[in-house]
Amino acid sequence: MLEALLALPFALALLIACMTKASRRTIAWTAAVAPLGGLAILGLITPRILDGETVRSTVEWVPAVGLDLILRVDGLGWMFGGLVLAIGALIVLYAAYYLDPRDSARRFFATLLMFMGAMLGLAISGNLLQLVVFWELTSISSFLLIGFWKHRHDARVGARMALAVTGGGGLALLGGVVLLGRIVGSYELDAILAAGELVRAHALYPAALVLILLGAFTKSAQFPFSFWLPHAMAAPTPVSAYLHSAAMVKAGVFLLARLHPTLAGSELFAILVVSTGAATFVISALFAIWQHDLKGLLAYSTLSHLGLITMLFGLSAPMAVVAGLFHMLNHATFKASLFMSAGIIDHETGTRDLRRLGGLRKLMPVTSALAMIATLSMAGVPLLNGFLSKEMFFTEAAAAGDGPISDHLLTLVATVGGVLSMAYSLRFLRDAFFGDAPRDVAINAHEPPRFMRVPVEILVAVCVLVGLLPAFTIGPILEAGARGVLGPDLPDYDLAIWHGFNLPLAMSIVSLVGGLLLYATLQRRTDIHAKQTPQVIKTAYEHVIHGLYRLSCWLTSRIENGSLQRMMVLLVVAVAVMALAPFVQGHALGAAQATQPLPLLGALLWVLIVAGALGTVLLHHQRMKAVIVIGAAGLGVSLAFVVLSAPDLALTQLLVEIATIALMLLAMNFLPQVAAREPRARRLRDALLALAGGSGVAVLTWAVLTRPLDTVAGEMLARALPQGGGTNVVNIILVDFRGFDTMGEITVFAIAGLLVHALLRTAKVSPERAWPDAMRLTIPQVVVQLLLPLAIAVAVYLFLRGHNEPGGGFIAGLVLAVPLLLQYVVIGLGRPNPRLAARVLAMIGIGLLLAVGTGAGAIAFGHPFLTSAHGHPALPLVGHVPLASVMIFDLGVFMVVAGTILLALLSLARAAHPETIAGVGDGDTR
Amino acid sequence: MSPHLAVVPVAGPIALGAVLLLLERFDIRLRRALGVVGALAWIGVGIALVVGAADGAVGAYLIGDWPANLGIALAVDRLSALMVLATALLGAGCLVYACAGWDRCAPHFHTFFQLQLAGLFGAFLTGDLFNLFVFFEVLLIASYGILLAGAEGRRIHAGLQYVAFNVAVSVLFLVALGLLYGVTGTLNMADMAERIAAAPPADLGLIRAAAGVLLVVFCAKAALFPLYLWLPDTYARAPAASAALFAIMTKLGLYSVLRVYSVVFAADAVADVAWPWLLPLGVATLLLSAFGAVAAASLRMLAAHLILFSAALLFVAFALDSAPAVAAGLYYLVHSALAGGALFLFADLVRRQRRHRGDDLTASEPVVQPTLLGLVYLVLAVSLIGLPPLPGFIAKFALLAAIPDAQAGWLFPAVLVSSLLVMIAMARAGSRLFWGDADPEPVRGGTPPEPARALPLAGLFALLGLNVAMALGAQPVLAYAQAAAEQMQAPAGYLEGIRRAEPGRGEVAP
Amino acid sequence: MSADTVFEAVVAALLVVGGAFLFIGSLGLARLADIYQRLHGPAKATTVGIGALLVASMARHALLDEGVDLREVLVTVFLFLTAPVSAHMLARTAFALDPAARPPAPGEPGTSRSGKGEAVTPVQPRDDRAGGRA
Amino acid sequence: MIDTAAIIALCLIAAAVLMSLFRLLRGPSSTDRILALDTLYINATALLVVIGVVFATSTYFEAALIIAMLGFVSTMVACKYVIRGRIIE
Amino acid sequence: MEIAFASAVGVLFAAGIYLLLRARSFEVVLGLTLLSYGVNLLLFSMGRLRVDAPPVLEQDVVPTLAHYTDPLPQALVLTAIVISFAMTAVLLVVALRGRTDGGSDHADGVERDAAPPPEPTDPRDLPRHPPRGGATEGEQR
Amino acid sequence: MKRLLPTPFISIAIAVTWLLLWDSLAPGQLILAAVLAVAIPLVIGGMRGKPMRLRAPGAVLRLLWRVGVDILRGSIDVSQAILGRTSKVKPGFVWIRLDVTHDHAIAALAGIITLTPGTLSAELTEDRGHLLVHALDMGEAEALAHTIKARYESLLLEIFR
Ligand code: NA
Ligand code: NA
Repeated sequence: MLEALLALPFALALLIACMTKASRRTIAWTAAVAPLGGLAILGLITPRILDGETVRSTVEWVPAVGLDLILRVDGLGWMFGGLVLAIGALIVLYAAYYLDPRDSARRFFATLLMFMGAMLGLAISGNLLQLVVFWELTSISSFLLIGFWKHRHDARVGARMALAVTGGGGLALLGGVVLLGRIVGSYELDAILAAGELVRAHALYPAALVLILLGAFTKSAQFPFSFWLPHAMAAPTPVSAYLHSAAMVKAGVFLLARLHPTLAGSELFAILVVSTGAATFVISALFAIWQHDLKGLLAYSTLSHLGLITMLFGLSAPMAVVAGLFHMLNHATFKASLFMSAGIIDHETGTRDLRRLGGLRKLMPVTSALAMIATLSMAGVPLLNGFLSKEMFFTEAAAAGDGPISDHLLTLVATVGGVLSMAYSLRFLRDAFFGDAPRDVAINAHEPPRFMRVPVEILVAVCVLVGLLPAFTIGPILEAGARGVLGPDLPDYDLAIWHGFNLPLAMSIVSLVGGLLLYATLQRRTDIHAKQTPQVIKTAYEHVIHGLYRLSCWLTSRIENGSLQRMMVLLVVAVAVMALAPFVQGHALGAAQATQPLPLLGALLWVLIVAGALGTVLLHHQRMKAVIVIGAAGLGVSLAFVVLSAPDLALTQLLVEIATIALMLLAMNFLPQVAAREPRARRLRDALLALAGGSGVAVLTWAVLTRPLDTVAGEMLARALPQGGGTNVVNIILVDFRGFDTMGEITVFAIAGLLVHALLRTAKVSPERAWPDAMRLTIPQVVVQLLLPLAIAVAVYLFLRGHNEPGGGFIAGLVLAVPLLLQYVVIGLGRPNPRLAARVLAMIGIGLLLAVGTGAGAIAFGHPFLTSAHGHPALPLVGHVPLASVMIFDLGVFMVVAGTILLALLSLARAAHPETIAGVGDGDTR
Repeated sequence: MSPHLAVVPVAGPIALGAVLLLLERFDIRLRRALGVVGALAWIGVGIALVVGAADGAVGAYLIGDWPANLGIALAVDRLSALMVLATALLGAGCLVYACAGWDRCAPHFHTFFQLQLAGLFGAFLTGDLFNLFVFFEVLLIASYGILLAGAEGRRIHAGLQYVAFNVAVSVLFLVALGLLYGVTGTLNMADMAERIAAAPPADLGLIRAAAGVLLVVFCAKAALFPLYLWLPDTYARAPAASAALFAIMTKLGLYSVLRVYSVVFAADAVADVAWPWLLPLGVATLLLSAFGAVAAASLRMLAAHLILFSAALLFVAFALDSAPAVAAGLYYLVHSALAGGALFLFADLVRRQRRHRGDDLTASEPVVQPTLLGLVYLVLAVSLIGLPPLPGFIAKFALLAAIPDAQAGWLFPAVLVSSLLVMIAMARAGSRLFWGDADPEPVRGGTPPEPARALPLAGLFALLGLNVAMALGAQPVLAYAQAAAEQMQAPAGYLEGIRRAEPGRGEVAP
Repeated sequence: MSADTVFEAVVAALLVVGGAFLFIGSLGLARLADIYQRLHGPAKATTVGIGALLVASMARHALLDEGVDLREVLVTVFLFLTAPVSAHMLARTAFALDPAARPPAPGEPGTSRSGKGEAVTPVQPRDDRAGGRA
Repeated sequence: MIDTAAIIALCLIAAAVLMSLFRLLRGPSSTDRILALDTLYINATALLVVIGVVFATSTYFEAALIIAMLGFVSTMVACKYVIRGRIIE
Repeated sequence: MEIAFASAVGVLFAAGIYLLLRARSFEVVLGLTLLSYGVNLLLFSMGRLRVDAPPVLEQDVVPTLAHYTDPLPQALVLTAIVISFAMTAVLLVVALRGRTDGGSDHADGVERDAAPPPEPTDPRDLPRHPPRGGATEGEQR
Repeated sequence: MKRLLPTPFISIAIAVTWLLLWDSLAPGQLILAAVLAVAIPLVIGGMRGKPMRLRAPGAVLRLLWRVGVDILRGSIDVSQAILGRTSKVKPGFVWIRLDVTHDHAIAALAGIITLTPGTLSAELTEDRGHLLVHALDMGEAEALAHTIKARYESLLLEIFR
């Protein structure tokens, strides 16, 4: 049943969101089902609640983190939920008439119901985390509701401000709740409410308290977070009436009530809550006097009353809690009706400016009468509900003698606040309903449609009824609510109008008379209409937000300046730090063992490599030279591989070297031939970094080289021939032991070729220099044409030999590709050949498929991927031929390598004439 | 379940990529259909792997039927299976989105896409450090492919930085691998872990230095302060589907940190080599990325910073090095990859519906479908800020709950304040995109933008739906994440799983 | 002196001679005055040098009772095929960088001789500055 | 005897490498540098042959073969670049 | 030998890092090429330095690490060479496209710090000696 | 036959290269050599050059002998030039009018000139009528040109008839 209660608004919100074709009226009626249905369900459990029972229901959601959907209706939840639904029902009715035909009723009601559901969920949450969930949902939906008139700048600003403040508070609340849950060991409300002593004694209590209060204060717009509420008045009036008087802003004080048993009772709590409440109470009341906007005045008044309620919860005495809850209800009724009246006035006159309004009692007598009653209730005039709770407030303020805050001070604050409340109520009354007729507005103002006024009438009737007969009307509800907070501590109290002549009554009288005098004085001595209230905090907020934005931009642009050099420097520095750290921490570099003498060849290659590297650095501005010089370093590296027993590496490095030089020069034709020097300071810095990096690497390398090695490779050597079927162990590792690496490697290679092709196919690139007509190279041509077939034979040889001697698919692919490159260099590409690219692409694709297919073939035979098979079948004439499945794999490698290099080189060669190498898939892509 | 399933996510996409390359001369619809069928198949495989790994067994698949330390072993545990599934899900969404038209503009797109998936899957599955490097390279170069194919102008420059930086990082990767091999004599992670545990004290300095270099490598890929500078521009300029898929690439860096520093460097003597650095740097990244989000001038830039933000939060989670924190992190990882990816797709939709303003967060030009896109944005924003009830909240809460008391004092404020900043940024962005004034002087002429078609929306909604599903089904996912985290915290099981794997072939012939 | 010793001596001599020619070739590269002269060094002495070394190598294999490894003939063949092409291209490169150094061909404008056949264009040794400005 | 001769040959080749290196770094023209690189490749071939003699192995034959066959490709490419800018036409 | 080897690797790294930190894309490519030489040597040397022990099995020689050098790093380096070649190709082409698309060969896409080098009239004729007095090379014709 | 072996000389070269590479005359290798000799020229198709016909095998041998001798002889001269005082060297260019017209013959001549120490073929005119030769020690230009034509070109004319 509770699930249905909670699900109803959300389900209807979803339904309304889908009702694209429905009329406004249908939508409004559908929306009304939510609060009415909810009230009906709530009514069903009312007897149990009034008996003091707590109704529970649990739906598991994320038990792993203690986040379950626990619905728990006790007196407080019942009271608050009922308030939310009852006011909600009236708002729906009111809004049905309020909304302009241009407004999207669908969007409005869907969001409104979502909000309603969130509020309801908040009220009946039995799990604090879940409460946070609904809490934030109210922030989100209120953001959408405040910004409902999205075309209005003030609405957008107001919505963002509300979200920033209340949403931020929600995050703080989350933090507080997590801490609370950590202290208690559970997020379930029952457990937390039962653990008050434990919580208050815990070291994390202050942090948790402050975080939770941040949540409550921001939501209830307590000082200094109050500024968002007046700006939220840009919302449509039903929203203001609902969110900003009855429901959302009450969430904060509701939370104070909800967690009262756990959090209250410490000095810290009292000081924080009372002082915040008191400050809000007085300052907002003072500001309210000078508001010229009807809704603005009501907003500040709301702040003031929320301050009052907050103060009451801060006082912590059981009776103060009762008073707080009572005022919560009363405030909801009179303030909601006032907002609705304000909406009617706005609706009919077209303005909410008190300076232009006046004499409305003549134009719309009924509405005026209703509003005036509500205003008097707000002012705390006897016989109305506002008087009763304010009287209780005065009592508690005056009686708070044993608290940390002096009761005299509180008495004074309460009285001053009362005086100010009276004063702004009077201003509201006089400026709106008395005096001259409205100025500069549409004067055909009259009573609103009948049913638009009904909600106001109901609410005002409640004000009067409760004011006259509190014990009969509100008594049981209040008691149930108070029992929900206080449980067995519920005090005896008397909801009578007359308690005899006592201090609170005196304070009331002082308030009313003082307010009257104050207003009269202000009215006579100053021009209220001319004064603008300072918006210190709002301005401060704007400064903060703007400053935050500026700070963010500044910080981000300073850090993310788009410089590759900075990225690289940071990378180098990071590595240096991380590599150095262990040795700074005291680890030894390790003991060196005896080293080998440097052979003559070693010294020679050292010179070659070092000269090549340094020469490249020195000549890097003149790029052509640098490319040639770097070739020497590459040659040195290749020869080092030769000397150090790595023939396969030497071959590969040599061939790659040749291809790299070709690639660089092909690309350099499109790049500047020279580069400017950079500033000296930067060069010096980089040189130092380079020196540090280089020496670091050298030391680490040396440290590894001079220690013993125990590697898995020994077993590879042992298994290579019997199980791998070949004698070139490097090749067997490549195609068998670590064939998976090779598969990835040719994938990389293939992608590189495809990418080069993709990048150059559609690009319009032009060389840096223009050249005269082509030249013929007769003599080289003859040689190259002779060389190519021979080189192919060599490639086949290297491919076949690879498993036993240096060679293999990769090297063979290079040996095929490089002479082809030479062919193109010397003879040229000839006529454009669109099918060339297609063939090369197919070569790459088939190569990849061959490699993967070999692997998959093993699976077909029930072996793991890439398991090799080899044998020596006898062929006629030829004899025993060593055949291995890895040869197919290697063939794939060969095809990918040759295809890719050709594709890359051809793409580059044809870069200036994309039409000649394009061809594949062009029909699709352009 | 066939044991060969483990290799399918690698071999399958490579084969499919090759087939798609061979099919380029045919109608693009054929390639789209095949690609999507493939993507769905990888999801199926991912699910099967997750189901298979759910019991906590570590499945070692010996490629080439060699012992794990001689050949390359794939290792399927809960974590890697989860990552494969997440990648497959994100990939399918992105691919469907890309099929709406971008794949026409980018040559070889479908091949690149499948190969990128292969790289990601391979990196998640491999149990060999050098093989990890290889798959890093596969996915990187494939990512250059889907980033740069069809690119022009500024995107090329962003790509240049991305490529150059990553090539430099790859060099460092090799340095670290070399040093580790030089000291331990093996490349298999489990084998290396055992050898490191038994390493003489004299070797510890070198091992720690290599581990430090490796950490820089992973952190650069995962975009941790101060190594994240390459990310925002690259991601913000990437084509939508690529950027969306990139959302998982930073996560791969994080995965690698988690995997390598939980398994390989688990021995007491080296256990503290990574985490102490990551916590403060993660927090710094968290705050800076949040500031960056506030400062973002375009939706894609915002999205890029949110990717950073999520990575930072993950660093914090993983650095806490406790099962609940890691579990929260893993849940968040999957969620943020899906949501971040969806945001990039969404930004692209916005861009296409606003002719002049693109996805700039400046003065407004209305989108064609304000309600639809507005709702999508709302869901995305709620999810990414970490507001309830979407997974971002659950993850953030779970993380906060997992922060030990000792660190709560500074981590709580950091997480909460940065979340607030992100919220401000997203509220600002959303209200500017959807609530702005109409352009005072709307530019006329040209064909008006069209509403989004079904295909891209399907891709986007798939990701959104997964996100919502992650909230609804948070319990099983979180429970799985918790189990995965516990598995990571107890690497002995992983080592045992690899050690137990026996090749089918006999012993060395005498 | 046995035949083997003589054979060994020949091999050794070939090795030294080969090395020497390589040295001389590179020395020419380093010493000679202009690019056209420098081209001669490596293009020739190296070819001879490597030829000698390869013969030595083949002989050495024969000495080790591995039979004559004819494969090394291929190295020589390929070198002899490619070295002239390199030199040819390098000469043309030098001309491209310094067109003034190229004597006009018979029949080309600027020639003093009427394409009678053997035309000799005396060329003074060029110093570095003039020889190559790139 | 052969070993001694081989060592002498190695020394001579080493000197050749150094002189080529000198020309490579000194230039002055691009042609000189390309020529120097070409010479370095030839010296490398010689080196491989002599190493084969010293180690009494033919493992390095392929490397020598490749340099002899394809070492001049770099030269050709670089020359073509200097002459024509566009290596492949 | 170990010191010489390590120092050569160090020099390659230092030169590579210096060029990597330059502003222009082509220099970055050169730097990465040198770095890849360095890292290939480093990776290779992790099987330790052995002369005349190539891992090509010979008959009658027991296949153990006592007789052959460690083949595994060699296989790794082969993979690394291939990958770095692929990356170099991609980087070069991206640099080329950056230049033709954006008009700048600066790695950041925009000119920073220094004015773009003026193009010599004939780029083959470059000054032999860097000019003194702080002028950039390109200013010399 | 012509379709199967469009360039017989190249096919022979392939077969010989193959057998040299394997250093073997096993039946299997012979078969493979034959297969490759046929297959490779067919595969490379458009990229193969003009067919080349060698006549007068005796002339080929004589040419090889002459070149070999000249290489050895010239090497010593060049060595002296390099080792001696380089300022004494009197280098120079000479254009040689060609009588051979076949590309292969021209290439062979150019190669021989370059391989023979002391001379270097630097350029071929576009019409392939003249070859520019650079001589390290010029001596008498006319004599040099004459020597080249007489010693090599005449034999080449015989071979590439
Ligand atoms: Na191999
Ligand atoms: Na390289």
